[in-house]
Amino acid sequence: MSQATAAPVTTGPDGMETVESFRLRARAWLAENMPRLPEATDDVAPEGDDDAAWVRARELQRTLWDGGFAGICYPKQYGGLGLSEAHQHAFTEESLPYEMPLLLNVPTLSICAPVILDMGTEEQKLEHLPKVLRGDEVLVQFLSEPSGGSDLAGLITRADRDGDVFRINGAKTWSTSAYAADFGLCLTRTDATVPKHRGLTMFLIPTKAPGITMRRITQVNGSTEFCEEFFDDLVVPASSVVGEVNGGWTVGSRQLFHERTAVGGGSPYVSGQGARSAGTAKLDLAELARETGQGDDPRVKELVGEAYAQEKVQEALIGRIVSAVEKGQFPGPSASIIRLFHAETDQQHVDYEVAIAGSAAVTGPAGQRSAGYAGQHYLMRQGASLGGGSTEMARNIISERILGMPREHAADRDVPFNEVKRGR
Amino acid sequence: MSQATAAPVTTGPDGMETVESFRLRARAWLAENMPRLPEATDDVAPEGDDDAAWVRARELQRTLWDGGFAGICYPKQYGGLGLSEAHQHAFTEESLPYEMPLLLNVPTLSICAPVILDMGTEEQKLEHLPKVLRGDEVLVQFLSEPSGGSDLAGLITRADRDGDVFRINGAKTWSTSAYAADFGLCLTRTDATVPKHRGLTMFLIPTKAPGITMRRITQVNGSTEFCEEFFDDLVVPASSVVGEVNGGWTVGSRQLFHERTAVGGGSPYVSGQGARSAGTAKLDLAELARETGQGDDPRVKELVGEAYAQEKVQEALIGRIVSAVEKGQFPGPSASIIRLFHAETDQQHVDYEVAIAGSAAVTGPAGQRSAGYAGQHYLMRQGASLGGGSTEMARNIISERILGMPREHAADRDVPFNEVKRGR
Amino acid sequence: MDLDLSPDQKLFVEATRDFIDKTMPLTAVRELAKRDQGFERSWWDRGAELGWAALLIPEESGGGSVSGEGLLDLAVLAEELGRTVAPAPLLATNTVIAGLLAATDGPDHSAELEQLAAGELIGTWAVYEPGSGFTPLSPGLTANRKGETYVLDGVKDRVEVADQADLLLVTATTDEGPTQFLVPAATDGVTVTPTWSLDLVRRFGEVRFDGVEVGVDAVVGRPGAAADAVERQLQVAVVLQTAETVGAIFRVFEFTVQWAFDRYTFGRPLASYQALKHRFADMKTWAEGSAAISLAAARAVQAGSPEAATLVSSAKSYVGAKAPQIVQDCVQMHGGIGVTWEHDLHLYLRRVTVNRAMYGTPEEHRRRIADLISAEKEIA
Amino acid sequence: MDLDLSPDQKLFVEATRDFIDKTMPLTAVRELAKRDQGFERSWWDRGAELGWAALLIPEESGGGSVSGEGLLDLAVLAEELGRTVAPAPLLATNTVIAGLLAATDGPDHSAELEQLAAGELIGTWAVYEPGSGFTPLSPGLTANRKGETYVLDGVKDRVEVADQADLLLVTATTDEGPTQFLVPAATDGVTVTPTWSLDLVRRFGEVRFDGVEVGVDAVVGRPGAAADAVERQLQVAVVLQTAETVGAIFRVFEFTVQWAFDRYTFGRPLASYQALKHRFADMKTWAEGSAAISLAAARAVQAGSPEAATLVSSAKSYVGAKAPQIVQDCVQMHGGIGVTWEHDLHLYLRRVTVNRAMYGTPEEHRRRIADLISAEKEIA
Repeated sequence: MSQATAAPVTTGPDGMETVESFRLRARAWLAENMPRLPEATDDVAPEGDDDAAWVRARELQRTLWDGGFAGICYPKQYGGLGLSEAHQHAFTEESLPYEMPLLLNVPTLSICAPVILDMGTEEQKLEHLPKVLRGDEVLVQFLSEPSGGSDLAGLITRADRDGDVFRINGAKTWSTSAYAADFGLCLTRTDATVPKHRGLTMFLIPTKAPGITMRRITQVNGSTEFCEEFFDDLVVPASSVVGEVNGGWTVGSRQLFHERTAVGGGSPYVSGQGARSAGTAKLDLAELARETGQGDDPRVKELVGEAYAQEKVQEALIGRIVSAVEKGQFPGPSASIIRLFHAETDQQHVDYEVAIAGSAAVTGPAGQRSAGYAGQHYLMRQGASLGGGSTEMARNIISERILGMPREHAADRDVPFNEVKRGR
Repeated sequence: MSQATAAPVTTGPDGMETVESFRLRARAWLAENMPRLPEATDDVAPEGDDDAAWVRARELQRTLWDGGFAGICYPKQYGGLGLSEAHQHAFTEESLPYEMPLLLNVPTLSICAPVILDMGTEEQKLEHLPKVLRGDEVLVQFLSEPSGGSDLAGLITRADRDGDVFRINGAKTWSTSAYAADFGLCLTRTDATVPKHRGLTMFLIPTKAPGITMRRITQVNGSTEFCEEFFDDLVVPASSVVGEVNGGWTVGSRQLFHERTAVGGGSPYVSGQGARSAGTAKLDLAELARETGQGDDPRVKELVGEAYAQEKVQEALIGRIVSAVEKGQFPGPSASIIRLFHAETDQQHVDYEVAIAGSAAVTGPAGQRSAGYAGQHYLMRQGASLGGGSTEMARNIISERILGMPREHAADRDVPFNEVKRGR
Repeated sequence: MDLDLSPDQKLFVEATRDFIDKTMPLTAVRELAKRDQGFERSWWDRGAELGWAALLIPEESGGGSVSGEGLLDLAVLAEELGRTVAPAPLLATNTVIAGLLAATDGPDHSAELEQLAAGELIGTWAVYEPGSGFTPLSPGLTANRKGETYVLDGVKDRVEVADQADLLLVTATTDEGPTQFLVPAATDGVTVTPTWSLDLVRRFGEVRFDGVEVGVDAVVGRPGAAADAVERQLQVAVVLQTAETVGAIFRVFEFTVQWAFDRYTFGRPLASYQALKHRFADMKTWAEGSAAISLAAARAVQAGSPEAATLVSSAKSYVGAKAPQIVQDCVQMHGGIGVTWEHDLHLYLRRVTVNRAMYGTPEEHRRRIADLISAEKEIA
Repeated sequence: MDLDLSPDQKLFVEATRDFIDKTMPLTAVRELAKRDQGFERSWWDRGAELGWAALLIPEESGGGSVSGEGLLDLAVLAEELGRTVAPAPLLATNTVIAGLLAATDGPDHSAELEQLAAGELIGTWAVYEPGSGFTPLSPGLTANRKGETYVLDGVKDRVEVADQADLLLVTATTDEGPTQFLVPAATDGVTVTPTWSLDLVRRFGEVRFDGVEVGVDAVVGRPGAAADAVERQLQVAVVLQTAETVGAIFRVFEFTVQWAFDRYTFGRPLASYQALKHRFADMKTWAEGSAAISLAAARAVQAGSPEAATLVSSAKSYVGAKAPQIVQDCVQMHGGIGVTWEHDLHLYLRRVTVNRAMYGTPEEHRRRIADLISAEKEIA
């Protein structure tokens, strides 16, 4: 790996390298150091089934690190470049033709590490962030629980103080790629005698510690990227608390903000951009139309054009909202707008895949590329409106926290957690 | 007018004329006595602007009465025929090519008169129902209020007892064709010190009485079929109460049931079937496609076919629900299902009118027939989800009273009406 | 979802439900998903004993219905099978039976009909061709007359239950026009290749015909005159398909409503949230509409009504589009667990998605409706 | 809805809003609705004094923008006019200006350009023809060369502000191919007939050309080479149209949210009902998406980006479809009063419905996108 020395560095009046200079340097460096993306294949291996992919992702991130292109928007003191979102954006654009460590984007680079950056102790930042940017540490979120759903703060996994340590007992689920991770941000209940938001604590825990049992969840498309974990008297030191004891909701809220931003496609902390694996990549509708002999059919052309427009709107909307939140023109919860839009765009796309593929979406030669994916994608259609906080929650947030409408009646508000009614 | 004597009457084992016999008699009588529908014209006069239409409707109803075909499902003792819905349905089918008193269907024949039939005193029934069936009396509903909306029971028009009479003060709105009516069912508040449903009383009041001022409402498409009324110390006798004093909600609920059924298209009390005037009739989408040169366009064909299917589903659904409610297989509130479906069908149709008409929907030769109506219809698109109880209320009813889901929190439940919070 | 079943039909439903509960619960479906074949032949034999392939056939030909209206009985049965996404070749076999019964003016196929009715043979309709949508009357597969035989050349795909079918009802183009042939799958030159299917137990395959020789007695009806039988087959297929779909969505809706009552969030059941209640109200409305049109279509086909063609396509247009939408919304109501393999929702989602696509998509049926009503207008 | 206006642009917005508040409130629009003409010429004169027809024109040609990016300034202005459904011929005149500026390789039209900029002349694009959709490059109207003149024959309809336009930019077919002509409305043989319009103040008309003779200097650009200018005109028209629509929906959304807070039912404000809250959330999301894509398209056209064509059509596809949906949903939130003549909602609904339909429907722009990206692929 060579440091990119070919292109010269030009700095602006603020002493920061100009975006254009950075872009040119990135372009030269990427061409020299990163592998180009392979041609699309017929391989339909669902996500998470290929553990070698994780080794590869860590290697690619290490290459970025060695080349001086890791963590563009992370501060310098924690191993990043300390540059702006515009730099990040330029780099992402240049990186599209290359293989990038996309598996690390969610949640490691765009959710967990930013939370540590925002809320961690100086020790935690110095310990974990450089490792993350070097590809040495993969992070995961332990948030949702089997009995949970949208009501994150209603979680029941307990962490009981025992002298200098905490003992964690309970279960978590829907932790993306937990099997491949080193550390996890785990939200627990440390006080059940106060209303739910006030008795939570966030821990950063090692995932391979004794006391954790992990099981992979199989999804309808065969993907096993999510895990379920059972904590049986897991012992962690008090120094692993992120934020304050019983102040976990503040940390969790920050985490949700980063998650919404990332799911909506607006995170500035990513390494490259794109679907994590070929099996879940959106089909090119124009291509699908041609393959199924409908390239000139006006009704199919309308679907192709509409879906294309929707994606352009999504791009423009992300730019608008991210910039407005950054500048304080819009409130932070506005990230929910891009989260909601993401679901609409994704679901419209898969609906059109199915509509264009017709009966080829449901049966055909084994491993067929385009049309057959449509049916597979359709099985996971709701993923886009469930993962990363449901669209129902996003609509609550938009109406209540952006438009200021009255909040939904919560039967557990201001009620000590151990007195709240729960379902079967 | 001649009594239909051409076709013989065949009766079934229950002594009732068979449906087939009734149908044949109706067919012969209609051909002899009712005017055939004129060819469609370019006349776009919006509803309610032509008072002569009301004279005509009363005449046509009188013709039905004289011929022995008025009030097919009304009991004999009040001037009806006492026959079944199957008879009604057969007659309606036979009547389609003829001019019928469609203006009388809503609310006179299908909502108000059935309420009198269900809840009126024997005197009220004997006094009003034969007149209604003879075309001598047109009825109207005075229900909604300017400050109202979906919360019908929250109305504020007062009726104060004063010896043997009541004095009514307040205002009503959205009364269909009130300007052409003789009597109105008027729901009022007679006790404001009890929760809202318990202090209401229904009156049957003359519309031309002193103390009533009427104003016609102009809608966005130019129609003036609705009115607004102001009651200024209108005096009515206690004998005009329908149902019990302070028992008005029971009567009103019955009225809403008949309204939902009628709006959904399932009332057995109508004289004929169809749109009330040419200007609001749905466009024939296949015809519109041909007129705009798109008869062979596959995308337009899909819209035509989908809308056709939707209408067939609506027909089948009405049959299913009406029959099931009648037989007690489904609860009464199921009428809300056809009410909701009606809105979906209507709105899909007008959306497709606009989509097919394209730019011809928004400008073109004055008075142009098809394409130009599309834009006009589009202005009244929400009429289908507002009139006859909003679709939001229908969805509440379906989820709460059919599926048994918890009722929406009502801030005014069990609160004396005069202590309920109201908006600006 | 016929609310007015006859007492005999009600007994039939009970017996069917009982049989399915015992022999084909969802756990059994999941087991079959792992096997090479989507169902066991012996299970279909038992279904045939219960009359599942005899309902359309007149009593004098060895058949017999429950109510005197065999197609309505079949629809009731399809609905029950839909409630547990059972893998039976009900549609495939009965569509072939309907075709044979419709085309009585050609060679005698009563022997095959009897064997189909008895479950000894399984039939299927080979009508789709690679790269085409549902265009049954313009097959690319050719059948060339050579003396007392026809030689078939071409490829069919999306052939339901191809791996287990004994008899293929094949649409072909002859000099006389579109013609159907009844071809034993074991005939020389016929090659069946199983293909991937979205449904875990309803399998499809590709069938190649390389110089397949069949006698002139393999023709169904008269050569060149397949149109009426093809229309009949389509109508029967769609009636059974939409009935099955209706069974599936009612079952999914039932357990999702229950879930909404049982599941609490923020101290309240899901069923108490207005935004969700309204979506349940929409689903209920769409499900009732689906049941209504599906039954209306079945009745029209049973009665041979002139409206049958447009009603069948209306049913497919509506049910085919709404059913996947309802099931996806039910997935949404379940949250993350709704997209796991272990939850049963995807079994239903697969089935209704397959049913959406096969025997004409909703879009194809909408264009068909437009053609049908425009043809009507020209006649009138 | 550009969130990053320059200080000069902010002043421009304030001045515009002030001018419109004083001279064209909704009450004034309602008054104009009753008149024969949708706006008064003197009012447009005042707009022209404020630079409304000069923003696209370089300073050296007598024009001048606010920010140096004239199209973005115009879009800001269009949005302000959209907030009060004002009747200005902003799009019509500026589209003609854009066309004249784009076609500099033909006869000199700088005199007309100056008069348009000064408000002395009103221009409009005569591009639609009876019975056709938006197909600007295949006009049926013909222009036959006769010595130093062309003779124009044909009919245009859906011509914006036809009754008040002085200059018609006409698409025609010549022997050389699609060609545009700048024709004074007063030319012999030109007949303008006002037509019915859904918008109360934005009027349209039909324009007949019966043997209309114009000099060769009436050609805009080179004969047969109209394609580039037509594309430019379309892009400018759609940018102004979607900007105006965005202004309208933001205004409608604002007062509908306020209504939801003020209106009580069952003792609670409408804004407290979750089913309604979720619909407001959807509307907010769609409105922000509309603002974002409309601005992205304007910027791309301003910059002459290669993406301009697809972004413009993306904007039209999205905004054209979502805006009427948002306004109808706002009508629903208002209840019955929302469909009365006296409520202002229908003024907005008319405008966005007209904007949906003109200069290519969303459906037409979707097909255009498909063609554009397929052409790109072929090149690549």
